[in-house]
Amino acid sequence: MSAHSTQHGTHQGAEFDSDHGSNHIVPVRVYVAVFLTLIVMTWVTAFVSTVDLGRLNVFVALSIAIFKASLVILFFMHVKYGTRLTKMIVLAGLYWLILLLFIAMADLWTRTWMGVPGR
Amino acid sequence: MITAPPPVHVKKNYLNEKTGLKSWLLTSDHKRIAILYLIVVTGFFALGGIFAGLIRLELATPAGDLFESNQYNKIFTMHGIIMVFFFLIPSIPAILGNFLIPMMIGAKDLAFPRINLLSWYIYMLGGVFTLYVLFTGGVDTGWTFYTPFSSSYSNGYVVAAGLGIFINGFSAILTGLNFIVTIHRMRAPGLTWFRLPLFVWAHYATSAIQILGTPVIAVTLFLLVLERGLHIGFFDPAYGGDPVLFQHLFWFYSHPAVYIMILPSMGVISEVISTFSSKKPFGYTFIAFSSVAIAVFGFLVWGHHLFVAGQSIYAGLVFSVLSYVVAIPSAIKVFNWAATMYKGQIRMETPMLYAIGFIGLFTVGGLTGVVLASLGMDVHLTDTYFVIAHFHYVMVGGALLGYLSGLHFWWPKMFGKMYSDVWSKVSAVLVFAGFNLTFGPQFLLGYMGMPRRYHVYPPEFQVFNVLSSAGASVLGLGLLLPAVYLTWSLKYGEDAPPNPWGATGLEWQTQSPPISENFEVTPVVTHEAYDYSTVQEVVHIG
Amino acid sequence: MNIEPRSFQLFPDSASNFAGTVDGLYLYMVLISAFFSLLVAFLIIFFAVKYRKRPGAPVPPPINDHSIGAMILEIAWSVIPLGLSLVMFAWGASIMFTESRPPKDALNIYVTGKRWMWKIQHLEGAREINELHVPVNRDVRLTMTSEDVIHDFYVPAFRTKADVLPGRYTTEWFRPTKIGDYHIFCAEYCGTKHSGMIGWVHVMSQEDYNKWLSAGSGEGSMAEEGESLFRQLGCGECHVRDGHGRAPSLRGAYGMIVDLADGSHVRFDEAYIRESILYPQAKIVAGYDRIMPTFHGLISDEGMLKLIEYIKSMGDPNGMTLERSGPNEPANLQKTGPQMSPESEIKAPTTAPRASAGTGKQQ
Amino acid sequence: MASQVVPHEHEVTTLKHHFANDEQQKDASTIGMWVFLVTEIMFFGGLFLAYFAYRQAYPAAFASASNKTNLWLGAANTTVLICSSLTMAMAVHSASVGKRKLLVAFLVLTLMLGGIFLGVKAYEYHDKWVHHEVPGYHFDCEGCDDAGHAPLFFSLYFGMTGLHATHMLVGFVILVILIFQSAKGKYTAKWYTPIEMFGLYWHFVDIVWIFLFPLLYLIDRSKTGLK
Repeated sequence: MSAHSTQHGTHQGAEFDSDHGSNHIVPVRVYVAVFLTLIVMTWVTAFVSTVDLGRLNVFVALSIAIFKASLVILFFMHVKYGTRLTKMIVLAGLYWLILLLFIAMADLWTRTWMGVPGR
Repeated sequence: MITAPPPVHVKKNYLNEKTGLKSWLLTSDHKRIAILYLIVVTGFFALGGIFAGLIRLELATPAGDLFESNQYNKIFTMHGIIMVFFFLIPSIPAILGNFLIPMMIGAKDLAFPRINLLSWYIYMLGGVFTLYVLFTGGVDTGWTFYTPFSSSYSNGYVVAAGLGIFINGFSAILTGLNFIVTIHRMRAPGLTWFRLPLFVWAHYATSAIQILGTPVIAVTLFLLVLERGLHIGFFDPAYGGDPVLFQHLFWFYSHPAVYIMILPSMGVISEVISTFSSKKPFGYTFIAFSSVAIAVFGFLVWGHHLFVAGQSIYAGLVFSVLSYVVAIPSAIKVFNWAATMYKGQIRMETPMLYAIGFIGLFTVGGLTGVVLASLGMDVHLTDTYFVIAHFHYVMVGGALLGYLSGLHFWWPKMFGKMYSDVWSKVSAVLVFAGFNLTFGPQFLLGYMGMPRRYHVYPPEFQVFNVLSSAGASVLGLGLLLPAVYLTWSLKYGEDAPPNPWGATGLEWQTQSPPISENFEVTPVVTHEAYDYSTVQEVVHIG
Repeated sequence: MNIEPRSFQLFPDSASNFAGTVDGLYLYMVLISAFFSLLVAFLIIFFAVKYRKRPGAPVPPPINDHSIGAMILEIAWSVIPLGLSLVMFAWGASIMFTESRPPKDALNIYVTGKRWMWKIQHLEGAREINELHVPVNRDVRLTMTSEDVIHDFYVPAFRTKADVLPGRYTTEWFRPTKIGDYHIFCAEYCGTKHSGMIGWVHVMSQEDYNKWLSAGSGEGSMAEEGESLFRQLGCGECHVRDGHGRAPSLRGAYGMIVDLADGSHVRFDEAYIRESILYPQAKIVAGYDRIMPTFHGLISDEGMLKLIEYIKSMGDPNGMTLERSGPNEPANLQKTGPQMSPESEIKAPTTAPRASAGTGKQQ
Repeated sequence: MASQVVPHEHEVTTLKHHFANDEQQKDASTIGMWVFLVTEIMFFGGLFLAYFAYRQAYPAAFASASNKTNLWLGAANTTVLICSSLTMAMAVHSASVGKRKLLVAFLVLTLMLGGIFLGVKAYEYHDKWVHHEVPGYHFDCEGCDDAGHAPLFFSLYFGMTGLHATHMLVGFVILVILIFQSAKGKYTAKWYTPIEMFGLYWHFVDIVWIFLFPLLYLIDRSKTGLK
């Protein structure tokens, strides 16, 4: 691709994707609401853990933690108002974390299936 | 009327604009940082090459004549660490990538120039740690640092070596981060994703792997250092720790790392094959997306390093079938390169010689990888010289030849000097011949069952080892030549025109060597990629 | 018995049931690889020569790579290689599956990897270092563990290898098909003498093997030594044979699925025996409380293998009947703590068992 | 033509030479910061894998060892860290509306809350040291089930919380620098990117603790109840 240099001085920066709200001002009441939810959920998860739900304990604790984390990501970290690219990067990061955890754990879960030590 | 010969008007460029050590060591110009990397990475490559020579010397005889077992183990470990972490991973992204990506997308510099300089200093700090390890006693764990040997039984400098690679990892992370943001946000107007050169696509995929993979080896080495230094047992079998977990964490990064090493070379080869065939790469979108596919699928296959390591066979099945899927994008690339040459106007310049060598050797390397990906075959062949031959065919035949092809292709642009065609072609042939003689016989050694990392071996393997050592000397000579004629060209080479090879990239639109801001005015891209009809420059006939 | 050094070989001996299929797969792969390598090499060299730059020739017009033909080409050279490689996958997977399922009646041999030597124990009590005598045409199953780092028991002539992990048992099996001597290599880097950790497999006819076995060391079989160790450590006090003791009876337990206190299940195999001896409270059987003391650091790896062999032999009816030490054994339940006897299998306690985890006292 | 805003004499242009305009520069920083946070996610991801692997292998050891940690202190500590996350968000908010005093106040508050958090952690570490629960240093998990595997839990406990604390210390250093700079008025409503980037980093450190708290403190608490 050849390019001819442009005469006019200003040049338009690389085009961005549709929404670019990097300096969106989030109202304070949203922060306070998210904050209170996080505090409540912390104490909820602490109490729930003292109730014996057997295997379910793990899932309850993790789903509460995931909910709290998504609150922080979306509101405190402005990803809800950020560019589509930022959202993609966040999702890619979480997806690769899940990749690492589940594929490696797949080996640990299936180690005893064959019934032969070490296979 | 004799007029004084016109004063030799030395063009202002990024090399002579500012001078003095300070202007180099505190530069934020991506081109100068690339030159800094070139010097240091070449130094480490030479060091790693010396160790390779010592290994081949030792293995010429079955008995351990040259070194003690302990010394030999430290030598092959240092060869591994230096070549993998200090040459193969940084070589093309940090040198050619740093220099060319801003120019290829019409930008003045990378998104974060000071972070770019920081990543060079981090690379140097990692290098200092590794040299400290080298000069004070070495480490004998192999570049894979498997526990519990590395954490409780090795008497080498495992902690210092681990920290060296831990630090070096951040240099790669920062380079990857810089490239991703630059490619996303700083393309020239009119430069859509599908007008980008394939070199940029390849580096985008490489940076994604660096960002997603390198932190995992950082944490793995962090745990290893904790376990060995503070006796906090993460992988210690005495506490019920699982050494196979270390291997999972290690290979989660280290397999995608081999794609970090090969993808930039693939980018270079796409550029070189297209330029010297004067043809748009056949299946541009296929080659571009196969880079991204390699980056994504590359993270799903690390378990093929653990087939016999005590991993469950069911996990092995999954990893084996996924390893075959990840081989397909590489096959697509090779076939598309061949199709690019169809009906082209092919000029056999030095970069093209290395590119042809790359395609041939990388195909053999890739196919032997497909051989190792099958469970039944891997049981016999893993940890033997077959694996050594496989990954040298991909790393030396692939990544190194890609690096040399790129270096010879963009040398005129980087330094404004042409190098000797004759000597560079001689060196290409020597490297190709020496390489095949070194690593070809190792496939046969591998099937015979000679294990890797053996200081002493049974006498029936000697014939192949002697052949391999002979080949190593030819390869060594072939690799020394570029150091000679390239540095020679800096002073005595003829001046290079802006576009000596008739290429179509934006980097060829500006002078060689370029000015600090790359372009007087940011170019606007109006044509499709690789449009050779628009190239009018005089073409250098070697 | 020294083996005379071999001369040059181009291809390894094939001396096991796996060698045939593995070599067949290898031949298939070499043919496929050769075909594609030569195809690509021929293409690029042919194009380089045929379409070399003629001076003054115009720039070649770009080929439309979005045409139907181009698409078919792209799909073809994706699907065909994938198809060929999936055959490799399936063939290799089937080999690996057979290698992962040792036959039930295989001759069981225990291998212990220790830095830079292989210690091999036969059931009949014979013990060897870096030597493995096996009968020809008989399935042999190796149960292996390591005392320190990761090793790998690799016999190129049998085309099999398996890592030998510390803290775990791994299995490898083969059926030697050709009498002769074959290399053993350690194929996982294990330190200074990694290249010295080698040995020989001697495949012998059945008669020679029986002769060798009987001429072997006079000690009792592993099961007998395991049984004496079992008594010395006082295991019999809780693991009473008839099941009324404070611990589950081990008779006939080997190979069964056991229900655990936390509701999960585990197979009563070598790994579970070893884990419960070293970390007794990790997987407590349902209905029993956590009173078993740990023997961590008190039993050598060979001693552990002997105990396992004894526990295995308790169950199978056609195994050696060990009734002589059965019910008429004097009940000595009030004895507390395992007697410390300097028997070679019991190592000096590196970590003295603390009172809290002592036997049966705290309730 | 919009009235030309004459830049004040001290309002130095913060636009770097290689960016087209402020918009592009701010956007690039945000993306660069998020790419860095992805590397942090994978960095902690490796530790989480080790945690899940060993918890799946030795549930009894992990349950009893986890019950030796103080549940309520952990919950209180989580609350402290969430408060510091709120004050950080408020700091970013006040920077975006140009209130300099409020910005400095919230940054100082964030620093103090972080300090309280690390103080509690130091106390917990000392408490574990006294009870010989540090693996490798005459480790003795008093009354633990499956004490043989307990060191693995505590290795992970110290590994994960130690790495988290290190990230907080790095955060403190940057926070102190930011406090001085914002006190001097370096950040205006038009350009406060460093504050926002540090905000992202701080919230990330908070998210890591949001996961660490349940995973390390709340395993099978039903057995020991509210002790």
